[in-house]
Amino acid sequence: MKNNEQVGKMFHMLLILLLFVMAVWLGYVVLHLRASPPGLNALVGTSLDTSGVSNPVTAVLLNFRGYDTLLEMGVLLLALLGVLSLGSASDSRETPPGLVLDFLSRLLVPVLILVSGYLLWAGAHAPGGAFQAGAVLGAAAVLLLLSGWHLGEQFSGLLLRAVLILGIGVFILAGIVLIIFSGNFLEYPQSLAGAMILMIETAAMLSIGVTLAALFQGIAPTGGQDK
Amino acid sequence: MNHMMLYALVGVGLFTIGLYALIVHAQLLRKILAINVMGSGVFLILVTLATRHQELLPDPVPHAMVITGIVVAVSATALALALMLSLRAATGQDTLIEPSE
Amino acid sequence: MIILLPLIGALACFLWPRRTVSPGLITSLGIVICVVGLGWQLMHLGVQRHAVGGWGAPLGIDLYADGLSLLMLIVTALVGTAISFYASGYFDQAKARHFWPLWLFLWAALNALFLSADIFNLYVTLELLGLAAVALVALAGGADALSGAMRYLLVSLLGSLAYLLGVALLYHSFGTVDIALLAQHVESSPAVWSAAGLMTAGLLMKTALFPLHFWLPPAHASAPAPVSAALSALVVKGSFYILLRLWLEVFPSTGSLVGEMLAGLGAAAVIWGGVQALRQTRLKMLIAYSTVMQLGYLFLAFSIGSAIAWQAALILVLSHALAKAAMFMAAGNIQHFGGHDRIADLDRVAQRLPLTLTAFGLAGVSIMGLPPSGGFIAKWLLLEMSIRTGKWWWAGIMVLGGLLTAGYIFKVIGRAFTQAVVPHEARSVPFRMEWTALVLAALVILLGFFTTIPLTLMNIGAPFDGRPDG
Amino acid sequence: MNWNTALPLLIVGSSLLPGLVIFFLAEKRVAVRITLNLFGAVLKLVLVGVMLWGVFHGEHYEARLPLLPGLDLVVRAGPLSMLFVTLSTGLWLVTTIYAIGYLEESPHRSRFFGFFSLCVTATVGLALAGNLITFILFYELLTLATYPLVVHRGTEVARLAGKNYLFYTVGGGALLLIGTVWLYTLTGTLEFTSRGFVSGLETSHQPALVIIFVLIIAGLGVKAALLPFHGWLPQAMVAPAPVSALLHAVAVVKAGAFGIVRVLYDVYGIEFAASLGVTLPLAVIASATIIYGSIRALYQDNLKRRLAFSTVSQVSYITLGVAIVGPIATVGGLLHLVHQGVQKITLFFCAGNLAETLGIHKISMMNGVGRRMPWTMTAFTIGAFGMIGVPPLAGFISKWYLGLGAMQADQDWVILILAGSSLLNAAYFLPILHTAWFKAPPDSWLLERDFGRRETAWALLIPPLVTAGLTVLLGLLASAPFTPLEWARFFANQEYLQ
Amino acid sequence: METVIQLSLVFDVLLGLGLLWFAWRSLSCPDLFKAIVLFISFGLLMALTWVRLNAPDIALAEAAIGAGLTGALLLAAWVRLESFDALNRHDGHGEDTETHEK
Repeated sequence: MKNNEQVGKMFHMLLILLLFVMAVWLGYVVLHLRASPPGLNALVGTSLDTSGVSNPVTAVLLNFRGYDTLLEMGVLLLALLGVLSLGSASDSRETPPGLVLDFLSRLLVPVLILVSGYLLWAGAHAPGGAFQAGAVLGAAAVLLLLSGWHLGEQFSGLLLRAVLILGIGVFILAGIVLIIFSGNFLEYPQSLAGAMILMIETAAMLSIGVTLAALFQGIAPTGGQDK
Repeated sequence: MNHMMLYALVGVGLFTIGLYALIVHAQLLRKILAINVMGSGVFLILVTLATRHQELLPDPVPHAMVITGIVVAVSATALALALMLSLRAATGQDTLIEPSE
Repeated sequence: MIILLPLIGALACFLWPRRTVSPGLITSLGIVICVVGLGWQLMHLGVQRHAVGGWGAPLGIDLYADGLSLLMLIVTALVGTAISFYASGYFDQAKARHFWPLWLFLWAALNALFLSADIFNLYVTLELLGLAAVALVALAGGADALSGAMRYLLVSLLGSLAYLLGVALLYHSFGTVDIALLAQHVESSPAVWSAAGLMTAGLLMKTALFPLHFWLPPAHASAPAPVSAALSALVVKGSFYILLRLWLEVFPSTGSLVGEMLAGLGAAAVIWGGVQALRQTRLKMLIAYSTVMQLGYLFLAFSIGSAIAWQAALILVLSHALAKAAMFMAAGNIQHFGGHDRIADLDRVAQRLPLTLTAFGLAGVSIMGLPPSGGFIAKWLLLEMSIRTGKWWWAGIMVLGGLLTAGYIFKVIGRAFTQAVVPHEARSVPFRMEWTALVLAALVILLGFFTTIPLTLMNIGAPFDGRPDG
Repeated sequence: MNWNTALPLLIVGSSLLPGLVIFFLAEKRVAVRITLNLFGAVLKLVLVGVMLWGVFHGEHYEARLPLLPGLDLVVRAGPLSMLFVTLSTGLWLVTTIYAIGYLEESPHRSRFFGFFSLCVTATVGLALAGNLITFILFYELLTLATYPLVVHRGTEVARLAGKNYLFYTVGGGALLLIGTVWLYTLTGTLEFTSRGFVSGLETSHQPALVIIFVLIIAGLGVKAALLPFHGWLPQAMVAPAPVSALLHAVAVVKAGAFGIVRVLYDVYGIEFAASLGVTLPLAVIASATIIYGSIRALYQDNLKRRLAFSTVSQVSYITLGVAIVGPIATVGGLLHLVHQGVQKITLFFCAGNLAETLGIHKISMMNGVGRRMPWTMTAFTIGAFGMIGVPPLAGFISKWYLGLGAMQADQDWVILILAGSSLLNAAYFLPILHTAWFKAPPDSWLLERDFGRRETAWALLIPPLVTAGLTVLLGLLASAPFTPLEWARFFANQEYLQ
Repeated sequence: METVIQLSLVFDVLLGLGLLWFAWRSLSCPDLFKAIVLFISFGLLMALTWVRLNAPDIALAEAAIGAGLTGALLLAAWVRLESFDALNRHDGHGEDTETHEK
């Protein structure tokens, strides 16, 4: 018995040692990277004006590396699917919200929705964009959930799912349409780029928000822990 | 080399701490936190390295990557938490169990 | 686009959960057609490169398809279709509505992975793959499955984080995440080595090479049969494919030491997996450990490292995918039939489920590496190369492994012939479940006669000649 | 694809296809199954006849399928293959008839006959194999196809026997495989060619070649039940009688012996092998096996086990014969390949009859059985005398050539071996005959089945009589055209540059 | 000018150490609830860091998703864990009682 503990301690020490070495090595590496990395800065800069948005990050997310974002929304949706398949999401029972919370939500939710809308719009030229906006929207929805309001029947059905897949759906659709028009998947024609990105972003924001909220409901205590 | 690189080191530190916690703690919620900390570390490195020499606009590509990463992280966390809960419901404990024969 | 189709299918299934089966099957057939199309393209027009968004590397993301990716896609299409058919008989309504979207997502992730030429994009696909796989494992419900899934999830997240860190280092050393461009710029430096280390470690974790295999058996054994088939046959191969790409194209060829190390681990995996498999008392556990073992074989190629060895490894991937899927399906049938998968009382399955047992047997032939089968060809090539390169000890390992395999395969088959102590009441197994397994197994046997076809296919664009010494 | 390519494939296919169909036949479709079986067997026999004629007149039959770059699957007809093909095809026909009679109203016959046909396919295939890899392919197929037959009964004993059988054969297969691969890396080809294809290599490779030889022969020796590797054979006796008959007279054991011949003559080339100095040890091992097997046989009371050990010893005659460097001995060895087959299958048939009709498994229970089943015991007697080597039976001819060959190659010690083993054969067969014919029968046999006026079912009686007849004919007409003797000579002439 | 650099340096050092410290505490402190709270504050610090690294987009994302939603999820999960314990303490109404508390 005692022996075991000793062994355990030894392993523990060994582990710490190893991790320490790794940390030092990594630290050394990151500090001594090659002096001048090319980076994609310049390139992004040059092609920014053809991207339809002026915020470089949004440009990368939605245009240059839009394909990543597409898959990423897949990941988000997938997580939700997983959570649902675990069956913990169920019709939530009414839980009387605390007064403060109730008040808070009444006050905050409209604000949050406004904010998300702003973020979405601003995303084109200033910091912000679909994800941030979606997240804020999600936060709003979460507040609603917390304050006892829950997705009614009319939402839990086809409509809800439709909203959930709206983002990625639009994304794919746009991609396919664009294949037909410009020959390349997700290659926006210059003139329309801005508009299309905004459209996709809107859809994305809605889905992201609802998805996050649904995720929350899948885990939240209101999700009927004892049925 | 500017002192922004400090954050790179912090990133390494976070990565290491997370890894350590991930290995030593049995409790799942803790493991999930650990994973998230590790993730933050990686993101930190990913961005910091871009700012190695002062430029006007930082390299946006890593930024985009990190945002992607954050979303992936939250999805994974959600799934992990859900798993943990149903595991908790099934086995009555919030640690991993050995497969039964 | 091969990637989008399953995505759309998945969405459709999610949208109309009542009728999931038909869109699922339609999608899988559609994918097959697409893959065939791509194959035709490759054969007549050579390697394909598609710049998503029309930007092209380094700014945008490129999709790249050569013989290697094509072969993997074909494997996925074959096994995937089979799994779809099998699953359409396996799941009840309640589970099916969850299975189909997840499964199609998984399939999409695989296709995306095999086509991507961008290491960050690969990271995203990896996550997609991992989450889908985990959710599918958890689908089985029950403590074992959930715990297995949880362990799997943690491991796979850890793996992808390590990988991502590697990506970060590479990007900041060379300012690009495109494999081809990296291959041009890359040069030996501490950063590159740490990147190589991190990415390899992360991927090995997902591929479950020997010391990192601990998560695989519980996950694969406790998942629903079609899922186990998908995991063992395809998912682990995904991360292996990335490893292959990286070591073949990106990292400096002075990785021979690494090669030896990987091969050593592979050898250990062969022995350890074999021994463990022999010791198992439950059929699915046995098969899962056999996967650990077979994955070991793949890594022997890293030491031998000649083009032929790589091709052998690919043939092995192909035949193992088919065979292992067939095996898990057979196991699924047996479990469905007797309500358990304890080897000790298989209770004359040979008489009562002849088709299933035949499938198991044929698959076993390939796993054992006996002729005539794809497994045999692969083993033959590996043996030949290992002796040619004077690394005869690998040959020894392979032969030993073969014997171990024969040991555990026939342990099962022998039991299947004999009467069990306690007879079990039996439920009838759906027709298509038996036949799907059988067809897959038959395919792997046929592969033993027509190996030349995949060989020619995978050499399109000569993915293996980049680094003669691996 | 022209006729000369099609024929060998047809010969292989003529048992493969019926086999595959039979697997999917319902249990009760007896008529269909029997017709299929017999049709396949007869068709094969006819085709083989055609091929015999063709080969004799210098026709060249060959079919290839590219397996890997530079490595094909080849089936080709040559004198040696014809010898073995004819043997197995002929015996398959009789065994099929026998098995149909033997397995009446016993369960899972579809499975049984399916694998049965697969066995023969494998045997014929490896007889016709044109290179080592094709040989291996069918060799392993044989292993796999015989396993279900061994465990057919599904009892615990059967399972263990099967386990043991696999332990030996799969191990052997592994040795064979690795040896072959190694050889391939040296030579770059595996095509069987008269007088071998390795003799061209420069002498630096000779140590490697010796090791490879050991590996391969050990691998084959397992099936040929050479001395250290014979353990599986007696245990495999739990299988139904037709299986024992097929396994021990034709398929498995002979496959091993045949393989040894192939390797010795068409891979290494007998002269080259001799120059490597590997033939003498082989001959010694073979002799040791002969004596050992006979001695063990003496002490078996269980009839089938005694026959099994007798097989262990008899098969090694073949190895011995071909391991003696000299054309006549070679002829003797090859002759024994055929003759021993015919005789031993007779004996097993008879043993099966006894078990089936009177429930007799032990020799001590055979008192006076000759009067109850005269025909069966006549056949048995002929077979036994053949084994002992009594003129003018088949066994005598082969042993005679073996002796001559030994003298010609001045390996006189072999004569002693032959004489000694013949004595031993006599010592373990004659008592059986004595008990059977001259002891008083008991008043009742345990679990006797009544067949009216006949001593047993026709299907059980005809086959042993036929093979016994063959034993006589092969002895009497040894030098008539188209006999094994002639083919053996044909082969020997190719192999030696006199 | 000098002093500005100095100040920023000090600020960075403090921020970095703060990150590490919060991370460490949240991973090591025995009480789960505390751990989660610490993690959330860690997230907020991360957001601050992103601003400092002039990556406002990430800062927003981190604040909204990393700290906000992840935190919410964690808390929700924690509450449910607690409720499980509560249930067990009473009469063991788990989602499936038979496999409960082996």
